[in-house]
Amino acid sequence: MRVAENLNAALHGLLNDDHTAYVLGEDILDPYGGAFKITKGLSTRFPERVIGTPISEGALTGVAAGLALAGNTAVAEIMFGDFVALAFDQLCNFAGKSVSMYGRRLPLRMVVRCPTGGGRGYGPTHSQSLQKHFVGMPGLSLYEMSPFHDNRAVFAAMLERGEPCVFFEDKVLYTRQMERVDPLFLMRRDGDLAVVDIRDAGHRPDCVVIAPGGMVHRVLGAMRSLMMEEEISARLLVPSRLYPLDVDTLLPHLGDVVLVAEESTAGGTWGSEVAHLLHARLWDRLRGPVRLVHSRDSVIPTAAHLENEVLAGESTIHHAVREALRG
Amino acid sequence: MRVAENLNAALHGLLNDDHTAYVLGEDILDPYGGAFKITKGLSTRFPERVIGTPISEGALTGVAAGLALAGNTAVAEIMFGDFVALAFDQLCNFAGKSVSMYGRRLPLRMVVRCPTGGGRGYGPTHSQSLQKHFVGMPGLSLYEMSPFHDNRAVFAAMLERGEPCVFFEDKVLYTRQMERVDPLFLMRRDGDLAVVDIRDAGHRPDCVVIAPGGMVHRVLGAMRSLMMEEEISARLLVPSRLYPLDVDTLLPHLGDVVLVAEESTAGGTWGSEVAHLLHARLWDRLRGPVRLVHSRDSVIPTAAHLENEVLAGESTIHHAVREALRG
Amino acid sequence: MTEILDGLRLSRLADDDLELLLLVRHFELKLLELYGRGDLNGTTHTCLGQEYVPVALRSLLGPADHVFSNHRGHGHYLSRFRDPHGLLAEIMGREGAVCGGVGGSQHIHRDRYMSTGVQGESMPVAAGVALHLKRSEPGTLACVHIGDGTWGEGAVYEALNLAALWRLPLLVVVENNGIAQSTPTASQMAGTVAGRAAAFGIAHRLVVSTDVNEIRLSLEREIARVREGQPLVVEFVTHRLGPHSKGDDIRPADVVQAARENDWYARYAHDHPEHFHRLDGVVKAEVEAVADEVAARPLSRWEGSCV
Amino acid sequence: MTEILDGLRLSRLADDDLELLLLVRHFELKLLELYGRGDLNGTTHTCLGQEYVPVALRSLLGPADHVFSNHRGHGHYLSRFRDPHGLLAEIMGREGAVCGGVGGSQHIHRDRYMSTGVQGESMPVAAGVALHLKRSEPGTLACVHIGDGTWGEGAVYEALNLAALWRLPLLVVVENNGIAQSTPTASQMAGTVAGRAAAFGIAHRLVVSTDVNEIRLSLEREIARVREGQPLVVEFVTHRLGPHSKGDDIRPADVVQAARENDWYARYAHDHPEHFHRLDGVVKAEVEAVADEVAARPLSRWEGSCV
Ligand SMILES: Cc1ncc(C[n+]2csc(CCOP(=O)(O)OP(=O)(O)O)c2C)c(N)n1
Ligand SMILES: Cc1ncc(C[n+]2csc(CCOP(=O)(O)OP(=O)(O)O)c2C)c(N)n1
Ligand SMILES: [Mg+2]
Ligand SMILES: [Mg+2]
Repeated sequence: MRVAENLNAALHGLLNDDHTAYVLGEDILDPYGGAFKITKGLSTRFPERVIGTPISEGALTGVAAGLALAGNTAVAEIMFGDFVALAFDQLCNFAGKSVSMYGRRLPLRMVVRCPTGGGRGYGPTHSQSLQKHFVGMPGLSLYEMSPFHDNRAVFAAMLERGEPCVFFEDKVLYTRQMERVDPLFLMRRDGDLAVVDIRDAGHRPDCVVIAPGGMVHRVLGAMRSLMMEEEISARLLVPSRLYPLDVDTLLPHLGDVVLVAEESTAGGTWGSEVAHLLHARLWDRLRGPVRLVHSRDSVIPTAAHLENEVLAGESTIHHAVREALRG
Repeated sequence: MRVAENLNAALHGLLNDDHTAYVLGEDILDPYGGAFKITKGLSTRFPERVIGTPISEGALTGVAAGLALAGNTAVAEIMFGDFVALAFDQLCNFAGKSVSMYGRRLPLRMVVRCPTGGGRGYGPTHSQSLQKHFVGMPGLSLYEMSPFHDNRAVFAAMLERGEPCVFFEDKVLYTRQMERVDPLFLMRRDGDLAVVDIRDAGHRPDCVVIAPGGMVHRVLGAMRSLMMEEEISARLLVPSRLYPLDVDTLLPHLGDVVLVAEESTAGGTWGSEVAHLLHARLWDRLRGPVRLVHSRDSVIPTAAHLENEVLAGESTIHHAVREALRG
Repeated sequence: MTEILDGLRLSRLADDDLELLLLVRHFELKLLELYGRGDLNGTTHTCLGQEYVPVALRSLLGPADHVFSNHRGHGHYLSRFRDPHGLLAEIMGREGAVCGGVGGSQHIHRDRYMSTGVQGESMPVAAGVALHLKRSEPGTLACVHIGDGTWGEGAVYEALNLAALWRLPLLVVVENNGIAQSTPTASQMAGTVAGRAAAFGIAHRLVVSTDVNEIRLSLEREIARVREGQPLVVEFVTHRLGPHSKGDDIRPADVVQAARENDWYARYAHDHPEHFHRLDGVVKAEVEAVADEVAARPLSRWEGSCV
Repeated sequence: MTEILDGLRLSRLADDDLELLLLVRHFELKLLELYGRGDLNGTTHTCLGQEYVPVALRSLLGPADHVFSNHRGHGHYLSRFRDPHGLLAEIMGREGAVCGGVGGSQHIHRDRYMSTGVQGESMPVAAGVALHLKRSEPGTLACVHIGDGTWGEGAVYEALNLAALWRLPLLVVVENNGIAQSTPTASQMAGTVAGRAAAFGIAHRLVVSTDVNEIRLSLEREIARVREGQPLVVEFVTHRLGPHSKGDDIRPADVVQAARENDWYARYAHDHPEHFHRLDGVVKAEVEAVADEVAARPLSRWEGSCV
């Protein structure tokens, strides 16, 4: 099953099981079904609770918060995650704050979906990975879509938290298959964490790469080439919740060489937060600092040949791992 | 001279020396002169180029970008830095991007001033330190006001960069004096960096604390108590530009124990970016990971006794240093 | 659909309305006194001169209606809950504070009442609540208080557009006191509030009266329509008697004078001396007592704080 | 101040105007063809059916005027620079690209022309530029193209307020094609564009004609007033002939049919067959040649890239 279908099914399931659930966003109604077709069929089945909005990212996020405030479950789609910038105040200063600012915990069941990332030639304002800019907001949790995490379960987990969540969906995943990894790899789940190893590699992996869902196929590609070309065995760890990160679940799977791979451009990345948490726990066990793999410090160009130079890809990860191990 | 006066003088000087310079913001006109009186006298002297705006943070930031685009120098005041959340799109998706998104470098002389931080009982939506959320935006530089950095020079440096800058001004500094440190300390400048040591401490300091301008007095207070009560000597390093950080200027002043202190609440802090840069350069020289001192993972409460529990202060720093050295 | 009301002589108020008006007045005066004495930290925005707005609306709103207040919200809160202890405790950070002292003057939440300190932010949120009410609790509404200056924020227009498109039970109460902090309305608002409402096909009602009874009569029908899904903007032409927050009043003398002349307090005292004097002292004393009692309380504790 | 224009028979165009119209038309058709063939990546938004808007405005704007375009900007760019090579190279990421292939279809900057892909964002920026022009280059203006759907964004209103308050030489050109991506205007806009302009006391002009000469005549005087600091909203009632971007057109047949019937291209061919046929083939061939030539170029290089 494709990731997009799994996500669409998750929204169908949510609207079906939770009669207080609303889905809102721009151009999400049938027959169009959303810019990326993730909301296909929803408005036909649940016309009352699937709401197409004007082009008002700030307001539609505020409306979602209002629905949540009144006890509903609200899922808002931002057509391109880049435009969540227009909802920054609603998320930071209203939705996130309201959970605790009034002295008592005020649970809000609310998810803002952000189709994220580049690789499709959409250009600088339609290709960003803005996760890092939302890290560390009290009352706001960050999740990322992954082919190893069933979206229905992820939505349940987000809503369980009772605080606003931003859900980042790397667009390149939509057309990929859920779960499936090729026979070279073995994927298992340890709670929230997806752990992928080289099948019967025998010994402990030479290094561990922590990455959000959107990077999975690029990391797997690098793991393959590292194994084939360099006989380096790497392990991939994919958490569903990026922030706050449950570092304890990571520890048992880590060795003395750790990298974090993400698509964000350089500077203040999610990885630097992960590295900080790990250094505090693993300092003596690590051979060197946690290495951060990310895109260049640059806008994301439109032309494919330029975009490729900027975005972190398979080879970026391959080289980073080799450098981490062989210097 | 008070920091507020020095900043006010810097703006007077800028408007006087640069005839393309504009200052705009809410309630900045005389006789009111701004919520924190930083713009006092400007509109009387330069009525044509000092512009009071409606309550429109997004638009006034866009107007500043437009003025810069047309070749002017634009300084925008956000009354409380918390409201820069409403200008997040203009800064991230327009001003920052425009510098490079069009294939050629497009210089923009533009500064967005953000009175920042807590400690005054203004409450959760008027007390935040949002620096961390702007770290890592291509084309956007971050600076912070400091009692050791003349604001006229800092403005010159920001405008020199030819890219949009956000200038964070910790409100508690406004009423403090420029430059002045008590006789226990010795302050010297090494380029952009202010270096403060215990006067004739003789030996190398036991540890180094890197902090933005707003934390200066809290760090100095901790340095004093650490010296008096624990005979621990600490050095303070205060950069004016927070991002991109010039890590090379820091290196010569660092030892084997380093901390970063800031007021931001926990998670994805500026310090985690600093730590990442330092670990990559100093790994073998460090006794342990760079320690991050910051406020709690919480909204900033209004009541003084609650606010004090949340915000990073003198004692937070004192304890962090002692723990770093004595475990 | 704009009609101008006028009241030369204020009509006689019911005791509880006058008591409430006086409670808000003396509460706010007490706050300024406490700040002046340095007994309070942080900041506050008093509604001196505008007390009659929430008092008049009180009987037109029910407990199932949501109220979104703003930075100038003490009158809104007291009109809904008549709880000076909880509010003052919140502002002073004492035990019994409505929000444990976390929110303070500008950030208060209780039942279906919520205020926050970022201008315009609550308009879309209120639209969301109104959407819920329309679907799940027909007949109820969401009321948002904003000032004239808040019309500078784009969020206001995004929300008005939704309210009109979706026929939401949204009541926008504009307290147009002619100024935003230090900025006169004319320097920050082009056109009129009426025009802004009309732009979205939203009904607008102008209220110049300060007569609580008169105001209620004049709004009854329109507010009933809001409950049927016809959003409404009610604009009160009112006056800010005090400073924006504390001691930051730089308005020319004649403007302040005009505010004084329009003050319901002096006018009611003149029009109904006996009624006024029978209650004024009593309420003032009540507020004194509240202040002394609350000031003597221990500091508030933050339950469920993450710190 | 709203007047309705109408043109039953299109007036005869000057050669260069017709050539430009045809250039934009064939350029856009070529793009869809290239996308269809998979020769382009990313996305694009063609202005098929709306070409006459920038062509009509061309003679009313000077090189000192700033133009802010949006996602649907190919016609705006070509009308200003008549540079199909540079634009196609930008879209294809080839040598000679206006912006090195970094910006692509939606992000173009050249001299005083700029487009960006975030709806509404350029309105405040244009207001800032207009503020500069008013002070430093009186007589010039800033022109912003937005669509009907973009009125959902609060930034539009914040900017209109400033334009009116500060009497800025700001010309807002609204290309109201009745739809935003997949959303009909009626489902996303309450009230009218005229009403939104009136709310800020900003003049509004409605243009229903697709006749370039007629449009120019009808706007001359108002646009002259913009240069004196009277902001103006010109609303073109127009039709989107093609899909929103590529192949995502889900409009009912009758809507598409209406768009076809209003298409200036077919109408001009019918009204002026000889003139039309003399130029149409020539321009089509020119575009073919441009496409072949640009496609054969090496990939663009990003000067001064930080990568
Ligand atoms: C987004 C935002 N910008 C600025 C402020 C600072 N501020 C608080 S009240 C105020 C004036 C509001 O004026 P108005 O809406 O007329 O309400 P009034 O104070 O007159 O009751 C301002 C600028 C704020 N709270 N929020
Ligand atoms: C802030 C923002 N939200 C959403 C989008 C995605 N988007 C691109 S064009 C478009 C429709 C715009 O409609 P309209 O303004 O009527 O212009 P038209 O496409 O009809 O020319 C949308 C929703 C965007 N580019 N920017
Ligand atoms: Mg006001
Ligand atoms: Mg449209």
